[in-house]
Amino acid sequence: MIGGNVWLDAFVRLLAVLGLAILVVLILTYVERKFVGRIQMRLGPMRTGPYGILQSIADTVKLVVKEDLRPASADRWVYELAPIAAFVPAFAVLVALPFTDSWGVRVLNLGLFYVVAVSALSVLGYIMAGWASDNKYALLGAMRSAAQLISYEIPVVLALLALAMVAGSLDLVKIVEAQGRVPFIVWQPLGFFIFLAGMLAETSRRPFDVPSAESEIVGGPWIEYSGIRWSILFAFTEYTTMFGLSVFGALIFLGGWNWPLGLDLGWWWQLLLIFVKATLLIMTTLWMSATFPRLRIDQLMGFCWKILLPMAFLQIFFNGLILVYKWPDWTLLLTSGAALVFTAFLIYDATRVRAPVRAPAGGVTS
Amino acid sequence: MTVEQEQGLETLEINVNMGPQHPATHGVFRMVLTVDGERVVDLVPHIGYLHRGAEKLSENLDYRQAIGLQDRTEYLAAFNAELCYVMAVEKLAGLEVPERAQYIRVILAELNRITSHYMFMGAFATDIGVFGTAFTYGFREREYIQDLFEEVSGDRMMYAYFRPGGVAWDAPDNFKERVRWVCRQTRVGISDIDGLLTTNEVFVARTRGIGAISSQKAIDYGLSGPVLRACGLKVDLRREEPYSIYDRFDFDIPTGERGDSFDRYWVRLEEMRQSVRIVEQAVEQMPDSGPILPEKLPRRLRCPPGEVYMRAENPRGEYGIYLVSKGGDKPYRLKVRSPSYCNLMALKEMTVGHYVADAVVVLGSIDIVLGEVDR
Amino acid sequence: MSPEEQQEAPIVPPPPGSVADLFAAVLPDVKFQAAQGALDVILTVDREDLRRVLRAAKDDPRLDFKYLRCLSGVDHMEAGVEVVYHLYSYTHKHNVTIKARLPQDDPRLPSATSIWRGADWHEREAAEMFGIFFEGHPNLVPLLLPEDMTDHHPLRKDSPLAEIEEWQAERAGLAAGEAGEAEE
Amino acid sequence: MEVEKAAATATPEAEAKAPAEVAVEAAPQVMPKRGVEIEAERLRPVQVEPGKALYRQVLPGVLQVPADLVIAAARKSSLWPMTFGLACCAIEMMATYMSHHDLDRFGIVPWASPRQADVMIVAGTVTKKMAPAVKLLYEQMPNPKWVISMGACATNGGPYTRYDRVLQGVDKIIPVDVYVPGCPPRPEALMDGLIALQNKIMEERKKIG
Repeated sequence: MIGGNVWLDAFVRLLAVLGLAILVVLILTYVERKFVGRIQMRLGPMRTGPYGILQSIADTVKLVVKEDLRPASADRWVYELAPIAAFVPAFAVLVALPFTDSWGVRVLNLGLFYVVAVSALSVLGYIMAGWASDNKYALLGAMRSAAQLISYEIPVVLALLALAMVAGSLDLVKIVEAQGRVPFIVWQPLGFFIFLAGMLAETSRRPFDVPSAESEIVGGPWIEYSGIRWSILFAFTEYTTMFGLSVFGALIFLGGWNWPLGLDLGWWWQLLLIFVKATLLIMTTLWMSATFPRLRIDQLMGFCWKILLPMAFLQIFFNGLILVYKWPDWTLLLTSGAALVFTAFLIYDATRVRAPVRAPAGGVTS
Repeated sequence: MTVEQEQGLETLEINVNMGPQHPATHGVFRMVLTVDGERVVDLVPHIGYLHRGAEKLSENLDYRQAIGLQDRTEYLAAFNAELCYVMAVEKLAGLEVPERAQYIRVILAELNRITSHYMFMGAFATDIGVFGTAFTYGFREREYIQDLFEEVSGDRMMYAYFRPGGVAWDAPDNFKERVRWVCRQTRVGISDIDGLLTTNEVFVARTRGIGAISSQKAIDYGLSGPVLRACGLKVDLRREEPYSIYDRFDFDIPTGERGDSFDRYWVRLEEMRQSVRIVEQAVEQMPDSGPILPEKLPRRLRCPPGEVYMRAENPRGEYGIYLVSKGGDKPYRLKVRSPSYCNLMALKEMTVGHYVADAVVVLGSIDIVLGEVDR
Repeated sequence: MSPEEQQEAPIVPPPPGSVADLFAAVLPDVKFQAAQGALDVILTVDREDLRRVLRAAKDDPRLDFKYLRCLSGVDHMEAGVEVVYHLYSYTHKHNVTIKARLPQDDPRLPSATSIWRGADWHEREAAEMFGIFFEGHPNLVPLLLPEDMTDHHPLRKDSPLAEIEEWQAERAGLAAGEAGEAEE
Repeated sequence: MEVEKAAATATPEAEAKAPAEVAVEAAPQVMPKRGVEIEAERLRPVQVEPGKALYRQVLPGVLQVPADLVIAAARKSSLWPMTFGLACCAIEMMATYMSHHDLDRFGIVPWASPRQADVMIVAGTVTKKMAPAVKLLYEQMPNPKWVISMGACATNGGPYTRYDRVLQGVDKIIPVDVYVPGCPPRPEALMDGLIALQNKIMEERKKIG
């Protein structure tokens, strides 16, 4: 604590995390373009600075000095406040994350609960943006994002609940410590899969980028935004959420600052491990988003409600059984792994069946 | 009685305008969708944003100059369009095409079919939501073939290389080796695209059963090409009314079963493989040297009065040239029967009842070229 | 090419056993003028008979022309406007071209949209490009041209193209508001 | 599929009832005159408003020179074109984005919405029917914005210039910064045009709002 002043201390820590978030967003935009470029057999940015490393700074400066348009028919205050409403929850997630075993802005007893609850609030910003823009694409996008984000919250919550059962705590630090040398991804592969799907959905990444579907509704809620507001709403929120959730996933599933050999060299080592693991998750996200097509809205919801949700319940049931009867740990892996294989089969099977997707031509009710 | 009516709620159908500038409309096509929530209830296509009078202009150019406008009409498969046009002129003028020129034409036209389908693969996958990866895959392979086209004709897109009676100049010396190399490369490229898309669960889920049309309706609407073959009809003009020298090659006609978007994609993928087969056979049979134009070709080409409707199997379907001559060195009337134009007519039939996202997929699966739709 | 230089194609009778004979057998009371074109048999019929001929061509099992390949208009200046139907049968694998000549001052024709749905856009295009009026067409508004543009038929021979030089010069000197009149 | 059958059975009846069988009516329908006003409205050039740069009012004169330099450098390095393909040139434009040529090297990524775009590449023939849409898109883009006219058709109508419905160059309706010749221009030519635009941005950095 700095000078014994709680408020000053909190302020300094918040500033540090904000600086970190900005830095990470700048790096991520650059990394994404390079990484996706390499997947697509391109080079990515090359001309702005050596190997294009100044690219994201150039983008930022350009966006900041760009004209900030507001459509004449837009709802003024809702339109202007929507980016803030979208960004604040994304940033608030970072507040509760412990980056080492002793450093975070605030380490909460109910950290897991807090992160899950807060990260879902971004949807408010999207709905505000979609409604206020007075644009049909934006409205469609807002409706889609509302449906998607809220639906995917539920299996993710259940999967994390199952994990909390195994860890025996909702405190993120305690969860990390409970993992020890074997991260929870080993004991809970199904839970990790559900979390990954939920993370992709939360950050609107392919195959779940229905709200912003560029080839259908041209960016969704933020179609009318330009300049700085657009960069806050779109780039900043999206990448901050991605970073926050990746660190979160690294903490609870990938063992946080532990690693299998059990060596601990101090806070910088812990920080490095966290970032490496988060980077792994981010790269997986980028890789998937560069190669997958996009699901349709009904398939997206079907995947959530018909596959992920029952599987999450199943996971809770198994975990309860194992924990109550105190069966050995490897049964966790066995049950969860078997359930994951079964999920994979369900997904495979769903695309084999040719369901009649076409409604009668004469009009559709409900 | 639905819930809405019981509670006195009101549902509203809204009109969503897509285009003329929209990433999914492949140019300047515009469609107005009436949607009920996410379902499409009605669709009104608007075309003509690229109507630039190629038919009218052709009437004021002589027979050879008009080749250039054919390139620009069907700009994704310009060799195929040129081939159809020059065959129409040859039919009217009674020109015989030398053997070597025939083979050069067939090889280039089939390779152009492959490039066109590569373009389709990229655009279609992008419509479904792949973030440009399929596009770059397709374009990488397309560039190899375009390099060959440039070596032969001197231009990347607007070749103007076929002439009534043959081709403009002889192919380069290493033509055969280059074509063989391109064929090998193309086989790899096709399997890349195949691996990226065909078995992808999301891709299959998005295209299976979308935009299905029955074969009777397809014929009634005048559909042709891969869209028609996807309905299960084994029809291909190269086999039914063999033009040029297509009767000398052995190739299969891939067909679909359900006539949906996935079948259209699959038919095109298989067609690319068949095209490679045709090209490989043609390279083997092609004479190493020989004339490329008839000996007694007049400096100013005149056609005797008459008319012809020449049709050819283009990547998008039946490309027809209706050419009326009244003597003289200019076409009296040149009508292009463009396959995309006819295929687009069935868009409403295919789309209504699906989701908004599927409208984009259906449009992509028809594979329109706006230059050819609007002419 | 001036109208004097234009020549009409000589009429070559089609070989026996062609589609023309089939048509004569199916519709004995209709007057056909048959000719052999470069690829297909060309049948010229009167405007009054056209609808019956087209209907029979699609529905009669001997003809079975289920596929409308193309529908085009041709402006023959004083000799009238011609509408050309190119038909194909997938079952019998035969082709035919059916033509009807309309007078220049009264270009009316029954629509074929109720026979082949694919005729829809073709007819709209012919209507806007040549001023042909297809009776019974459900929605005969301009398709390729703007919808307000119904008096100008670009593919007619009496609407020539602009000369490049004078066109550009004329455009450069014009204010924007006058541009509309300048094109007339 | 059930729906398919229902629709298929519905059509023959509809066909029988179709009004095409009715007797030939008297005179052809009188079609209304083409709206001269509509046509003139279609071809009216856009009004270009100078941009209002906030930083110019805030910053003192001493800081403006380096600020101009930094901002112009950022702008030229991050030119986001609108995905706006009109005709044949659009294919070459796409080829320029793809792996062989890769405009992303220059920081140029296509963006679908005009609100987030900086430069409009008019790739293809602009017809008079399309002209209002082009103007609308130009007006929707936020300042500062640039236009590249790609290919002969966009520049002066190209091979189609003599036809009535084709606009004689996009510069008749919106201001153009760079013309790229060719029919269609090769990808290298488009890249050259974009580099020319970058140079122009650097040279005119004091004037751009």
